[in-house]
Amino acid sequence: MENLIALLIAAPLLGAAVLLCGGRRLDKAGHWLGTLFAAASFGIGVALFTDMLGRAADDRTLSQKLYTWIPVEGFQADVAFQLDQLSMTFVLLISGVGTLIHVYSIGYMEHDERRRRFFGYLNLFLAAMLLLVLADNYLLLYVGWEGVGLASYLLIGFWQHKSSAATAAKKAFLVNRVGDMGLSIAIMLLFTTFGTFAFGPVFASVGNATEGKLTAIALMLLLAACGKSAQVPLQSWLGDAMEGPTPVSALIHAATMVTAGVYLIVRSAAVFNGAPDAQLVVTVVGAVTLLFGAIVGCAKDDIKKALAGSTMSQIGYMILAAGLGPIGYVFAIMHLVTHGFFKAGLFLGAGSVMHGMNDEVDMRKYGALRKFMPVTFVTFGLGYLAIIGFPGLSGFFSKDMIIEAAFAKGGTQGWILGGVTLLGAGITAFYMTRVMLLTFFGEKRWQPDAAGHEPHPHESPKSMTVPMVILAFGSVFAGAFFEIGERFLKWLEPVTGYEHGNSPVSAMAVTASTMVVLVVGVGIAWSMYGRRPVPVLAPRGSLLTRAARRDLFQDDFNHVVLVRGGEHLTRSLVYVDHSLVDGVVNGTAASVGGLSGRLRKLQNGYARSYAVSMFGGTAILIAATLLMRAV
Amino acid sequence: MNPVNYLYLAALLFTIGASGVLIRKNAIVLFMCVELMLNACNLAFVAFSRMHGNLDGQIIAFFTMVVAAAEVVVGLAIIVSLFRTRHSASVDDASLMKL
Amino acid sequence: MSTLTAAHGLSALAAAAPADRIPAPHIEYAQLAPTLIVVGAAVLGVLVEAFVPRRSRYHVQVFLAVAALAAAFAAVVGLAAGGYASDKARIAAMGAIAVDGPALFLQGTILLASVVAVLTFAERRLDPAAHGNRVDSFAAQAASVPGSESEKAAVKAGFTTTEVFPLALFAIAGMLVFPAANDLLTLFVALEVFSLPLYLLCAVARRQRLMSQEAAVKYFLLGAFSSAFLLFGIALLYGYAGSVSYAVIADVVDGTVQTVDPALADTMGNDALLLIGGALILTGLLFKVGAVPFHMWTPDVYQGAPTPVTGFMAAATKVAAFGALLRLLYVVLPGLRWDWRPVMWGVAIVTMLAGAVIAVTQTDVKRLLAYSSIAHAGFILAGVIATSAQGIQSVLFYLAAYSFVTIGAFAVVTLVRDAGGEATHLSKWAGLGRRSPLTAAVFAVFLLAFAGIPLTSGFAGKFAVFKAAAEGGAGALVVVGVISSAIAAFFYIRVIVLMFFSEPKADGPTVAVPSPLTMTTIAVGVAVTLVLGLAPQYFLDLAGQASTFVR
Amino acid sequence: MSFPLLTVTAVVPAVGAVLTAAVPAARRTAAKWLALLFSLATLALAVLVAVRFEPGGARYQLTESHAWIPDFGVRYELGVDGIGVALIALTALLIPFVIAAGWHDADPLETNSSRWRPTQGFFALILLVEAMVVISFEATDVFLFYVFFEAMLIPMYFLIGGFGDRAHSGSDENAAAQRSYAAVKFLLYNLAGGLIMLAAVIGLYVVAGNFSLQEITAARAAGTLDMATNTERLLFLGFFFAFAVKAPLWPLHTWLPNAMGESTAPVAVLITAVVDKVGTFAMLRFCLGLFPDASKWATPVILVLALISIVYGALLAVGQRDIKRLVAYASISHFGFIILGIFAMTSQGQSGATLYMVNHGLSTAALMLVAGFLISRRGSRLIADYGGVQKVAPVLAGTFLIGGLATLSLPGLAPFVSEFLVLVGTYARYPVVGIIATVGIVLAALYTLVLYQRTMTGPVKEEVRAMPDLHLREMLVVAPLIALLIGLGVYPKVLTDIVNPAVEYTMSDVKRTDPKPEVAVEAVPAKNGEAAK
Repeated sequence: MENLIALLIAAPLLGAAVLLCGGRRLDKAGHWLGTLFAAASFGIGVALFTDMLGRAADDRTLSQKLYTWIPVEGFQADVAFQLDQLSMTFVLLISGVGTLIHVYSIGYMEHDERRRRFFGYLNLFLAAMLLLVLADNYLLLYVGWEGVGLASYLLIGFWQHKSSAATAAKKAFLVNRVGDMGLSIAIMLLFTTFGTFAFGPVFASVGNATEGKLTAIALMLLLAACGKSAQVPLQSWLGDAMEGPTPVSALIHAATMVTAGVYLIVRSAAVFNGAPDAQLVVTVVGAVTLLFGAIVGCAKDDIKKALAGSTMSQIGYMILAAGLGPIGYVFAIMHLVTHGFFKAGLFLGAGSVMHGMNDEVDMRKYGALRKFMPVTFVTFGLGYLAIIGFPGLSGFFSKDMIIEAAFAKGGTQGWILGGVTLLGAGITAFYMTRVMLLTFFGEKRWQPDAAGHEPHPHESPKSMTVPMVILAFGSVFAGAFFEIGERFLKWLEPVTGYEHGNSPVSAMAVTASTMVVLVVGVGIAWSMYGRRPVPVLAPRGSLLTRAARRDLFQDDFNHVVLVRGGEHLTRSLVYVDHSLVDGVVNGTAASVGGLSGRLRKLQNGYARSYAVSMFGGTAILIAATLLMRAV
Repeated sequence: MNPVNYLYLAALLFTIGASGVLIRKNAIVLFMCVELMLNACNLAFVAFSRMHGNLDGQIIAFFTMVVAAAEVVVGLAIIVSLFRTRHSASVDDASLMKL
Repeated sequence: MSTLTAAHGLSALAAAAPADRIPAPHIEYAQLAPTLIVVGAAVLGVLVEAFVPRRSRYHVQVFLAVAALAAAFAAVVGLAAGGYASDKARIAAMGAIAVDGPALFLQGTILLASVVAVLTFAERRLDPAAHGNRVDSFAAQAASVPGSESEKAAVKAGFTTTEVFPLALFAIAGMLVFPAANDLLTLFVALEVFSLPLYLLCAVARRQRLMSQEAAVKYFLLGAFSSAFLLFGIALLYGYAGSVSYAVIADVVDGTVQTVDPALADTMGNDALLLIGGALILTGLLFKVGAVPFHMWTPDVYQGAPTPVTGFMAAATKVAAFGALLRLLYVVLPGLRWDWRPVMWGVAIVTMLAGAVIAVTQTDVKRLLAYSSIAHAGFILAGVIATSAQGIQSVLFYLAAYSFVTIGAFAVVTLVRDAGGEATHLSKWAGLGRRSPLTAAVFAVFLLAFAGIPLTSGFAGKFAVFKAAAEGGAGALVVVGVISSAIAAFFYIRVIVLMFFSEPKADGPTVAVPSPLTMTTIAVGVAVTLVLGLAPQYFLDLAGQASTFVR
Repeated sequence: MSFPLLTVTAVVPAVGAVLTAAVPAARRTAAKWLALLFSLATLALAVLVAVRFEPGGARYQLTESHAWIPDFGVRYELGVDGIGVALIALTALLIPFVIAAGWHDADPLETNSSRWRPTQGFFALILLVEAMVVISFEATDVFLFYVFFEAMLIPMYFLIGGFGDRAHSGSDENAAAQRSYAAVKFLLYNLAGGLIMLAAVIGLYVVAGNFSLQEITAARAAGTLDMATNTERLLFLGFFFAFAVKAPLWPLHTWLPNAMGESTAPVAVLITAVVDKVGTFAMLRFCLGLFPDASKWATPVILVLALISIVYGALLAVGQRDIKRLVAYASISHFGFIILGIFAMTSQGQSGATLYMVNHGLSTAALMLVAGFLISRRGSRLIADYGGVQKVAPVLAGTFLIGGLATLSLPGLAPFVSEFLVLVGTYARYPVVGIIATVGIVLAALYTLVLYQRTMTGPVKEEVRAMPDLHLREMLVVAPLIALLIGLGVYPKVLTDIVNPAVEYTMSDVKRTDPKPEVAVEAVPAKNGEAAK
């Protein structure tokens, strides 16, 4: 059975190879092939899943070693996979949602002449992401880690002819590289500490390592997670990443890749458990990002950017949960999965809206679309309800669990984290309602696009709506399905471990308070955008709004400090290289030439002056000889 | 008289010849100065020969004269041809090649 | 030679008076054969000038010269094979001449170099024929005033200065004796014997006769000046030791002399005589070697002299002079090592650096090569200073390697010509590599050898001398040598850049197609350069076996 | 005596050079094919060497030893260890691509001068360089190595100065002048380095009495040959200086951008991917082998210089306006990594450094050759003259991107393996250095992606609108390189297996052992234990 694991990755990888090397002759069938390979991967996933369910909870870990990858003395890296419940969850999510989005893209990218390559990239992404979650050691994980980075780079910049897209892609890759630095340093630390970086041995022997070491490793891993999962301070790329085609945003920048950070932390549970300080930092990062994303999400008028802010904030939830330790791991993953459903659904919805509105993204130029695209409206609406945590929908359960866990952390820390999560829930309710109202309610505010075409909103083709419907189902029922009988908990517990913790407040109280903040959030949103008409041009807005529109000045900071600073640095270095380093050498050469020119003058052509030099020379010679004798 | 004095004289003559070479312009004079130096050497040879009581020095002196004569032959040939070309025997005029 | 031995006969006579009969001097004609052959050929050459009709002189002279040199070389080889280079090494001609390894090796080198040099003397295809007569690079009639009617007449009549061949032979004879001279008088006479013909040879260029004459004058005056110093030095040493024989002086210097009469005891006490005398003799030799600060004649003379003569001088003179220098320092003044080594250190360093540095800004090929020869003199001095068998070996090897590269290089210079004869100004060499790749490539090979790039003889030689110097404890010299090599590399490279990387000028020079004579010279040069670069061992062995002086 | 495989491997290209040079002027194409043929023959021989080499066997294999210049204590001694095999393979592998890529670079502009045969010369020189590089990888006699280490400068010099890039570099000086400046700079830098090494070589002889690497190394290890501390240090510096110029190491690097900028792309590849490797190779073989103590003594300074090279080179690459100069500075940064790995003196570091030499060769070749194709189309080296190329020439852009990704050592491609090994090996002994070096991976991403973005993406520039995509010859050049980059990234074991033993010998030369892990590793309870081994 375990020999199937490699196939999980091989299928989409093969797909990518075929599609990218296949050339024009595959343009006709490219998208179907791509979808096929994705589906195949999903199929294998399901097969493995059923097999796994068939076995006892403690015997569900499969592992497969392909070959020894880099053997140098103590440094032994294998290409080997490990499939346990955690990986399994991700495999299903990735290949499942992935397949759906492939299908969706068939319709969405219909008119793009480079659609074949698009599917190639998507397959490449799937392969890399699966490698990431299946690797059984950190180095191989690193390969997947950078692989998804590459795929996201290619896909964000898919419309390269737009400079903005190219820039966004570059930015994403660079910011991620900073995170990757963290991961590689973490691996070095692991190697010097344990002499290996394979999950099994490392986790088995964390006990022998000092807490200091573990904290260092954990923090480096966190840095990596921040980069990949767009957590403060490395979040700046996610907003710009929306330059990519919407399916990409849905798959990579909402459902799967951005959640890799969470996977990394949960996977390294053993390490983090040994490093409480690091865990504290994780929770803080999560909390801050949670609010940061939420606030940004409130102010954006670009529907995708608003959703991106929300993604950031939701992942903040997961990271926070993961930071809580055994109390939170399970719920982090659970929220990750449910989020995968509804956020993907929301993005696809947004994509469908743009599809109908000549790729208009400004929500202020939408309005009243519910009549024109009912399916989109319904699916989007369900996703909306799920994310704000409407009772009974999946978001309700997963988020509620995290909030409880936050309180269960105990102590002031618990109170603070709990408060933050609650507040976040409220803001979530606000900005999502805002999106909802701006897009589907109120009166038309449509504007002709640059080419002057009036938009004629229409429902998207089946290939697009069907995935949306399926995802909507997930958004509605997944949470309940997981929660009833604590299925999900029992499923993951063998891998991540679980402890209930002792919450100062009862579950009921938490649920109640979430309901309250939810209502408040929705209410405010309605009062602002539901009651009175919405101006097409955004009002100046409060200071906070303006700050939020500019991502709380985070980009400006980057621009001034890193970009400008860097430019000055390189320019001055170029000067130094030319004038100093090179100048010294050329200077020496020149001085030799000068000396030569001066000595030449002695050769003045007069025989008698030559005689003088001979005479002088003789004198010196004699003097020197005598001197030698004298001393 | 102490033979050493002859050596002093030889040294003096040699120096005079040498400085003559350095300060005189006319090739012929210059050349005469060289001859003077050679003669200074001869004097030294003879003096030393006397001091050591063997005849080698004196014989060498004869050789020197022969050689000097040969030098004159060659030297004058060159200087005269130069003079005929340039109508001047000044060595300083012959400075086409420099630097 | 006979005159010289007579001298000793006379001194012997003076010892044994009254004389009823003159004891015949004892001369080993066999061991002196190389020199005697060349001298005899030279005399014959003079007679040829006198009696052979003009139109056939050239051929007779060339044949005579080449045959004589070949025969002399054969004699040298015979002597070496006969063991005179090693166990049978001896003093010949009643103490006047040493027949030993270094002498024979250097004589062999000089003879071979002279053969190829004489071939370039005989080249008659480069200049356009004047009035139907093939002309070489020597004046039609050296005596006639440049540009005068008589010159024109001489050219019209097809005169040629075939005297150059006997002159060259005389010079060669002197050079053969110079490194073999075993007493100071022989040294002096040999010096003059090879200098005087060279002065004349410098003066007889066909083109640019003013420069040629100027060169001759400068060379002559400075040469005479320096030989005066040499002679005075000899006088002082004679005064110090009471003899001019190397062996005796050496003994006196070491204090191992058997019979010390009061006069000798008196002068022996006077080190000033010894030191000043030694220094003056060094001056004379360093002048011939072209070491700084006695080098200043070199550029002008090299530039002014007819190029074949320049090549001959640059190669053969250096060999002979360094031979004499070696013998003087290793046979006569080894006892004085601690006095002259530091001085020679200084000279070597200044010579290497000055030669390399001044060459950087030269604009005339022949002057450039002149300065490079100065720098090389510095390198060889580094080997001389080693004062070890390796030192001698390395110097011998270096001289052999260097002389052929030099002659070859100057031979190439004779090929590059424009209306005014040889185009020696560097600017005219621009783009030569495009015009005639082969010539440029050959010259590049010689330049690389000068620069001491591996796989050329230049590198092997440089490595040998530096190694000897380092082993002799002169590590600092090696470092200086390395630095000056780096500087020197710069200007050799400059010429290559000029030839290959810059666009040819419209009015650039043409490359004359030479006769087999010059071709042979160049070919030999290239061959030796590569062979000594790739497989130097055989010649190193030769030099090694030849590296012991007889006393 | 067995078949002298190593000699033959070096001689074949030399013979090829002679024959190619001898082809008459008119038969230009014949010369090209002849050269290609001989380079392929060499490749075959190199493969044979790799096959005949037993990783487990003696340190130096396929050895040959003949007297050459006894008076200098010089022997003609050849032998290869794993490192040598890897680099010979790299060289023999790249030359055919260099030749194929430079197929038209040396076609004479003016056909009037019949005696002037640039094409023949171009390819002959390339083969000559190959011969000399190969033999210097094989030489186990210091003098023999030195001879070819120096001699290879001359053909390189003619390649740089004689066959410049015809694309304009933006500066208004005339191209010929810039080119010969670059060539002279290249030669003088390296010659100066070489001459200083010559002094050290002589010094070594005075101390050791012979030039045999094996004898001296053995004697050093056995302690029978002891050098005075200062002597050893001076000699080490003499050797290291030459290698650091060739490598090149900051601050001796400034010749490289000129040389690579002015020469044609294939020659640039020859410089940085092949010739420069001799420098780093020699550090590993000669500096460490002959002067272990001095190497350890100098390590701190060298590490700092290497770090500077890494960061400085990367930052300057970011600041370049000229594509080829950018690649040059990137190479400087990479050479920093190689030297870092060598002097970290851990198995990972040195194996990584060796792999790095190979991988850097491949990645730079890929990037530079594609850049060359790009430049030859537009006739400009300025980044600013391009834009949106991927729209008109997707394959070119794609290959260029892959080359770039290899340069930023993306996991999955070969350079990642070596770079990570170097980093981890360095970190194991010098944590701070290792961490600073990781900054390099961010900067690498920066200059590569900026280059790609400015040239390939964005709106299509008018001048590139008509640009044709890669044609067959060019694809044939690039495709194998890319395949190798991926192959060696996925399965580097083929290299590590032959390199590791050699590295162990080097480690024992310097008497260093890898730092042990800080804590014991427990047995893994679950059955996912294979990974633990």
